[in-house]
Amino acid sequence: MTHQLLHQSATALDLNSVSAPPSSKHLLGTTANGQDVLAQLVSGTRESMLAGLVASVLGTSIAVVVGVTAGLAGGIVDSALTGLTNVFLTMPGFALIFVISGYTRGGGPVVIGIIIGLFGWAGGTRALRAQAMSLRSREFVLAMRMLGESRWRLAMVEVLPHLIGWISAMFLGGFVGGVLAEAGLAFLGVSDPSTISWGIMISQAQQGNALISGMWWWFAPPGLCIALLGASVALVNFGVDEISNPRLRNANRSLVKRAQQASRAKEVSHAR
Amino acid sequence: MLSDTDGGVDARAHDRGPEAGAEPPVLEAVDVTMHFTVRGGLGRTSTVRALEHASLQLRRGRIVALVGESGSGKTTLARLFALMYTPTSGEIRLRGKAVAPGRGRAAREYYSEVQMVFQDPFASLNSMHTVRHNLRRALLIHGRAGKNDIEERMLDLLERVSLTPTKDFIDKLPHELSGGQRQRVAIARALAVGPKVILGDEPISMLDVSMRLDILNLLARLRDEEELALLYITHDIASARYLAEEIHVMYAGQMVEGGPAEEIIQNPQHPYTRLLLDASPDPARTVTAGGSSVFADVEDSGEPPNLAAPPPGCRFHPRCPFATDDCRRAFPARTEHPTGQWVHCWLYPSGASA
Amino acid sequence: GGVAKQASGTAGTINVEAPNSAPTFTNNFNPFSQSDTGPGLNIIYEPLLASNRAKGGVLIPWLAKSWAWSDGGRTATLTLRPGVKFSDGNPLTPADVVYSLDLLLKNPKLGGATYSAVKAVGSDAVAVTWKSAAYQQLGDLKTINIIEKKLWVNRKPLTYVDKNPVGTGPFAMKAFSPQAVTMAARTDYWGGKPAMANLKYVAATSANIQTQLQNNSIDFCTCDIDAKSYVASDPQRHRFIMAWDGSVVSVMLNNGKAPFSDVHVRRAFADAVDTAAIAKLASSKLPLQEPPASPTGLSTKTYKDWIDPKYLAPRKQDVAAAKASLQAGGYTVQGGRLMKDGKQLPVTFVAPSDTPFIMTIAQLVIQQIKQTLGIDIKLSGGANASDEVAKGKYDLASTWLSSGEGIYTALNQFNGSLASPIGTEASNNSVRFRNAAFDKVLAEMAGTDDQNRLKQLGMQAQAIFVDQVPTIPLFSSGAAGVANTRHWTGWPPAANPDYLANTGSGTELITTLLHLKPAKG
Amino acid sequence: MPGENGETLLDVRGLTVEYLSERGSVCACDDVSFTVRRGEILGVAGESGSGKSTLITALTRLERPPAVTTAGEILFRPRGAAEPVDLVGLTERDLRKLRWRDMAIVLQSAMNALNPVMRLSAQFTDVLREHDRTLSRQDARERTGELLALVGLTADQANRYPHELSGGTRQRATIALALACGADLVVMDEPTTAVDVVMQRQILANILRLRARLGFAVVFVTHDLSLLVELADRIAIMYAGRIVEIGTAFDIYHRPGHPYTEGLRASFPPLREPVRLLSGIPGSPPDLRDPPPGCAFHPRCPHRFAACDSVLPVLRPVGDQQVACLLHSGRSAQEPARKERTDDAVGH
Amino acid sequence: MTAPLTASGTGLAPQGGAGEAARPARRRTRWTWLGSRLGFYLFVTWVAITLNFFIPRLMPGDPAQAIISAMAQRNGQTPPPATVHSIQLLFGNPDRPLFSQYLGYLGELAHGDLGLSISQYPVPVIDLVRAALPWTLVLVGSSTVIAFVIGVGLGIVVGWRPGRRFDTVVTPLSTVVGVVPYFWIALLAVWIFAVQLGWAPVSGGYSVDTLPGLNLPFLVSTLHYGLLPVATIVFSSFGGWVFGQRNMMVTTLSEDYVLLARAKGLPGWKVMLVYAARNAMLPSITNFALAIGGLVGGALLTEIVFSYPGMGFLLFEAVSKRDYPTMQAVFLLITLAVLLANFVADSVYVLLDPRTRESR
Ligand SMILES: Nc1ncnc2c1ncn2[C@@H]1O[C@H](COP(=O)(O)OP(=O)(O)OP(=O)(O)O)[C@@H](O)[C@H]1O
Ligand SMILES: Nc1ncnc2c1ncn2[C@@H]1O[C@H](COP(=O)(O)OP(=O)(O)OP(=O)(O)O)[C@@H](O)[C@H]1O
Ligand SMILES: [Mg+2]
Ligand SMILES: [Mg+2]
Repeated sequence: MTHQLLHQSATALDLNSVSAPPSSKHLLGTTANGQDVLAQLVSGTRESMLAGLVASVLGTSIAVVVGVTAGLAGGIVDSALTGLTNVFLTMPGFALIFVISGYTRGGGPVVIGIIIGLFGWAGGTRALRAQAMSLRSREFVLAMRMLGESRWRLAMVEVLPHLIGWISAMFLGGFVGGVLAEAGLAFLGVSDPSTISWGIMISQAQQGNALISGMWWWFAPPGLCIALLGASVALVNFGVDEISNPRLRNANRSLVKRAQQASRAKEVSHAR
Repeated sequence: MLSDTDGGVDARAHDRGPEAGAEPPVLEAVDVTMHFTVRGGLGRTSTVRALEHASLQLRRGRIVALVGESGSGKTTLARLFALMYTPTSGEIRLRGKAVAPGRGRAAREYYSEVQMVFQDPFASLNSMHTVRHNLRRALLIHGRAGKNDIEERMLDLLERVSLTPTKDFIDKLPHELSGGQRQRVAIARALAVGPKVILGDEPISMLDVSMRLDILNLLARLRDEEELALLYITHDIASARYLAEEIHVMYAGQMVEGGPAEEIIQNPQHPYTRLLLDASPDPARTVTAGGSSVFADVEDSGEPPNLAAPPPGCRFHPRCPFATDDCRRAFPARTEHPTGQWVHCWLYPSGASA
Repeated sequence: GGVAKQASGTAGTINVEAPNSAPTFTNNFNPFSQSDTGPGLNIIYEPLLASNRAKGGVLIPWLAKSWAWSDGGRTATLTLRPGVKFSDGNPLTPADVVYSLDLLLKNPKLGGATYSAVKAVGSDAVAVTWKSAAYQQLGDLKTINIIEKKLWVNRKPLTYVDKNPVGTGPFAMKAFSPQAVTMAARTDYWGGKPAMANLKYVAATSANIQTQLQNNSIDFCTCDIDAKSYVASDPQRHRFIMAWDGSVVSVMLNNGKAPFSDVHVRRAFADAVDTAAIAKLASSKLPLQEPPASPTGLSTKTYKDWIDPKYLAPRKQDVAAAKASLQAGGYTVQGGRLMKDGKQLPVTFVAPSDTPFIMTIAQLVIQQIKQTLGIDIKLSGGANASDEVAKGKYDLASTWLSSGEGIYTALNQFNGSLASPIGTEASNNSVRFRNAAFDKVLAEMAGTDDQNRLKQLGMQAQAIFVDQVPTIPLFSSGAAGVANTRHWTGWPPAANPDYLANTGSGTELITTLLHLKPAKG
Repeated sequence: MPGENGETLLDVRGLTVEYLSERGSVCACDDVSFTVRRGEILGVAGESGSGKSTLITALTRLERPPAVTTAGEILFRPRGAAEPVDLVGLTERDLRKLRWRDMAIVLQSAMNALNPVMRLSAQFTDVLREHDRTLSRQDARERTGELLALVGLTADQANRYPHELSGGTRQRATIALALACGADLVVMDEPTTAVDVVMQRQILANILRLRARLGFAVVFVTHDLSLLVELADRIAIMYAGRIVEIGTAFDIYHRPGHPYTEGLRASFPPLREPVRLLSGIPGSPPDLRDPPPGCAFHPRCPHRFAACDSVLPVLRPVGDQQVACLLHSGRSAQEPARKERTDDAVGH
Repeated sequence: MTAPLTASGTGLAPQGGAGEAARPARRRTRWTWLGSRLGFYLFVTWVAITLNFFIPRLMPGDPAQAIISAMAQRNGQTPPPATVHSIQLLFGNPDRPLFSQYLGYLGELAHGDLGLSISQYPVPVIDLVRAALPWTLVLVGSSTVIAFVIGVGLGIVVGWRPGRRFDTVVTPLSTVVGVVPYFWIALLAVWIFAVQLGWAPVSGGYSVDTLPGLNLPFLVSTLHYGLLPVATIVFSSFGGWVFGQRNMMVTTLSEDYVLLARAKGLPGWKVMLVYAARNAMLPSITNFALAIGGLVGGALLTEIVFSYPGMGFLLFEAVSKRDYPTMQAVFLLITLAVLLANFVADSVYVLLDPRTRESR
């Protein structure tokens, strides 16, 4: 993909332009080793996304299974799962992930993603559990239960659709969290440097003294990409929040503006 | 559109008395008690005595109203009927046979006879599913329709709850319906399984005032046309009188009085029933009296007790102006009246009529 | 601040980045510790002799002022330098030396010894005995620090935490903090007092060392920075002094395992690689060019006089020869795969994940092989790379090979008798090269003290090396010394220094420091 | 009627409140006009969504975005003031001076109306001391005790947090709070819907007794007409953001002028009178985003005729009350300027 | 018929007796609540200890090899065979059954014995930790608190008038700032403020010209050196608070009690702080407890960028040198510190919210 698109490979070394600033040949310049930054960025996107995706899919799945099971089952199952969640929630997650990946000594984006997902699922679980729990005692669930629906169908057909919003928000959050965590780990040297991810790029740029040598084109893009991804997800979350919490909609900018204008007009007319 | 309730309330009033007790009940609660264990921090628990020795019978073609203030255990009793809890003692009997909460086929069989209509029509329909989904599931689970006739059966159900034109309603989502219409869908869903008993837990309290009577009239019609047995739970004693043949009054988990509706309204025996009646708004009273002085009379009559530590004996005694030592000692036995009315109160000699 | 001068006539403090600096220092100056210690052990403790790696590893007297061979090269008698004192004021005695050497002999946990006996001779000499002729092994003594017997007799050498080290070196411990260790110059040092009153080891990491150099808070380090931009930022004061230490960055070929057990494949790969291009890339951050390596695997900077003149030039990239060589061996390349007899021979390049430099070299080699021979090589990076290399679980790998400790030591790295089988760890000859003729030449070298003979034998070995291609030498390298002349001048020239300026080696650092003078103004 | 002869305390004229939204605005209070005299209880009844709460918050100038008052005046005559002030024109600063001293509010759910993290006493003290800077802490505490005693609570309950009190107690406490600064006008938004009938009766009794004692006027909003008939002096019926009828409680109950009032009356089964078949009102309330043209009630009205879906009826006197229905105004009743209408509708 | 009851009129006083009982009961529930939290934290501690013990034992690789590799890398060549052998002798796993090892581990922990560092053998890990812990405590503690105060304060202000320009600028901005990687920001900060502008030192916790101790130059230099790390942590972590606090504020503003507070004629600031903000802050406090764990991660990265001599750096070094005992100890201590911080936050919550219930 990268090859055909940019006629550049992320790992190919162009010995004739080492540490070159952006040019028509290398749109984002090259690294100190003569690798095309844009090509690295593009293939880094894939790996970072892969890590984020694996982390997010795994984390969200665990969270859904644990949260929904706890919320719907109640009783001792709930207590046990909630306890488990709280344990993971209170432990310093990144440190834990770092230590674990320190033991496993790196690995590709998939391995890193798995570790992040495996130890970083607790965040959304509480919310899911609370939602599932409140849904469980909702009257429509009781009503369907009284029709004789099986538990499985109740969970899948009646309850889960209501959690889609939460789950997707969680998924998005987990995704960005995964990308960020991967970047952090790569910065700490827990990564497979034969792959290229945004985090690895930053870490290599830093090791290559990119900033001091004035090679901003090497240092800036991966960080900006992460920030951009995070920002877009944060903005999505803005929307999700407004959907899940209608009261927030009152804070809509255009409405507030119109209201201000309207009341100002009223005051003016009154003053006359 | 809906004032087609032929028969009318007056008509019913005539043939309701003699029937009482003649026919065996479809569903009954026999001396049920329900205590909830509530877990606090550090494994400490307390017991909420939500329902004590309650008995109630539902008969074919009759509506029994259950009134009482908040927390008096009305919902708990309805849920016991719906087999959501196992009673601490006593039993629920369907056609004389004791039943217990279960799963699978047994539960399905029970629910094909007993259905519930919930308080909040906004909450009792899944906002994600259409009217069709609700009715379809109800029909399919209980094998009440095959592939060919399912559409017809669904439309028929909507017809029965007067959601016409039925074709317009079947594919609507709950948010496209008004509260009254939603409640009708909920009733249609309950009817879909062909039940003999419908438990209505405050089915109108969340509805707009103008739409309440609509639902009450629909319930009355179902009783008459389909000979359903109905439990009508409410705060509003006036609506109980309007709809039901029998009224049972509960206070703090105890059944304090019951009997034919008119008797209870016109001739309340238990001090709590009287308090309730006095407190209920009655425009006729004020307006005929020409003033609103009645309010001054009930300025402070205390509050219902905490069911985790209820007062001993008759739970009403702390608020009762007639309380005696007997009241504090034990819950009084039942006093029966020839009219079919009964009361649990020390003011009346047990076994005798007042 | 506010440190009183210890030696009169000396001035100021020199700030040095600790070699392989940890970001924070350990307050333990036990010279026998097998793990991290505080910085500067090597300027506190000194060995009997040192080597000059700028001159092909020739041995130079240090605490021993001279030595003589007897017993057919099995015994060396070393005469101690007079007037050497420990920093606690006690003079160095043969007893201290015997104790120091014996400690290693009797205590294999401390790293072991190659000699078999040590004894004092008279009042100023010690005799060290080996089991066989050891002309080439005297250099082993230069890693042995001489300690004061009196202090150590009651200490457990492995586990003792020494916060107050006492040695014969020019500097003595003054103040410790986790970020800086200050040492005071000794006025009574046998080699003369250094020009600086204090030496401060500053903790730094590769991430911030360049900044610290540029803002003048570090005067000297041996470190990996963007030296080109450093020098360019102030050519007057910023010095880059390469310490050519004899190392040659090479592609290791696993001679113990197919396909590189076959000399045809080794030759083909060697011919296919463009060492000049790799050397160029490797030096892209240096203000000077690291020369492409001699095909003998010996550094042309260190062993110029020892290398057969016909091998001084690097091997030229020769794609045709490479292909011919593959064909001669019966190999074909199909769809990026190396095949022989219908069987595929996958090739992996193992590179350690935490050394980006090596990683880059690997990528370039892979790219070149792909372009020339069309073979796809899988790059496998990981933190376990060094384990894998040691155990022989690799096809290609890259590292700094060879040493500046003399021609014998340099060639001895490929001694077949040191090779261990695949799967077991090798500390030497991890390319697992086995060649009887080569080993025979090495054995002869070990038994001679005659420099001419040594040179002759060395050339024989070189011929075998070039023919058999146990590794693909890429370019000569060294330790990058970076200095700032704002406070101290007198650094060795970058071109052909008489000694190396390198914080990693104590004797080299001491030599460097003794040459320094305060900058004027 | 108690308030009959008192001076006008509040004169609302043409009050219009809109909720702005991305999909156009909703007019939840449309051209609402009425007066309240000193000491009078004005009941406002209407179905859910008819704009009752909107009216209450606009009256007290407490509307929050996206609600905006777009037209109308709220003339309020504080005690001792010669001239009424128009609340709509006041700045937040000036309003603050009027607040609680002159007008107070009781909200539907006391659980939500009391700050859950402050003791009752603190919530009394802060308002008492805000409006009387000279009051000492001790005095404020005593005053709190007195106020609570007014509604039958003990002084020691002042030290509780809201969640420690039962629903009825809380609601009574909010009423006591409303009386803290001796307001002339107390607006109440369904203060009894969250409590039991017995408690409801107690609260209403309290209100009546205190009104008799302290002489404040009440605007009481509820959807329970039957309750208002017992409580209020006059009743206004709201439908779809407009007042469709105003009259004395007696008239509203016995001689409803508007078909909607009639229907509402018939929605409450009687407690003691003979049971008849009642029908409520067919259909459902309109969506204010897209209100029906003409009379908003016409789709549900049993007496509708051709003009109903095009002509907007306005309040006009019919007997002692005022009704906004074309049945009473004749088909040709095309009103000219709105402003005038409201003026004579209020009838000074 | 209805006479008897209506006559009773003023009847019964509200149940004072029950009220009397309520207060001590409430106290007790608060204490039990805290007690159960404490129990939970003890449990988490045990889990952390156990994880700590088992994870390294389930992982591939062995410490001896780690040291050998590290030495090889440092010296440019593998150590002589004898050395290799001695290291293996030194660190080889004892052939004790796992469970008795576990018990031994627990016992040692109970005595505060965290073992000896491998990479700085034989320095006790506790010494390393003792040197590093204060740095991190001060760094994380101060930056967390500052970020919380700034973030929540800003959130209160923007949430008080939502939809106004200030809100529409500040809120998205601070959110975006919050998702930029810590270390990237930190590296940029170093480059801008330390390298280009020279306002702050590049790295370290104090000036190398000072000697650690209770002397003025040292303390001043710690402040100077701490400025940039603290600022970067604050910069990249306050945004999360703004968004959450703002939303809670907006949500709280539509609560009736805020409306009532306005109706009471209270001044705006009082409504904002005493009524709206105080309630809106409660979730933030809960989140604060939860966020501490996350912040430690950020601080860890920041410490590494600045070579700040704290726990994060120690952990980083330990991981890269496979110094298992140090790794275990640092992780354990970080966990304990986080738990402690959680407990403190929980206790504050209990103080601020009289409703403290079991399920929050
Ligand atoms: N699942 C439960 N666990 C614990 N206590 C319960 C449970 N269900 C009900 N209760 C308690 O039992 C008592 C009776 O509750 P119930 O819901 O039956 O009253 P109700 O008469 O239906 O009240 P309302 O009119 O408010 O609906 C209450 O005090 C309630 O708190
Ligand atoms: N925040 C809001 N945004 C948009 N529309 C609103 C908002 N609040 C209320 N409305 C609309 O304004 C109308 C009047 O609402 P209001 O709350 O005043 O009615 P109400 O008579 O008090 O009803 P209820 O009896 O349910 O309290 C309703 O149709 C509602 O849809
Ligand atoms: Mg109920
Ligand atoms: Mg309202």
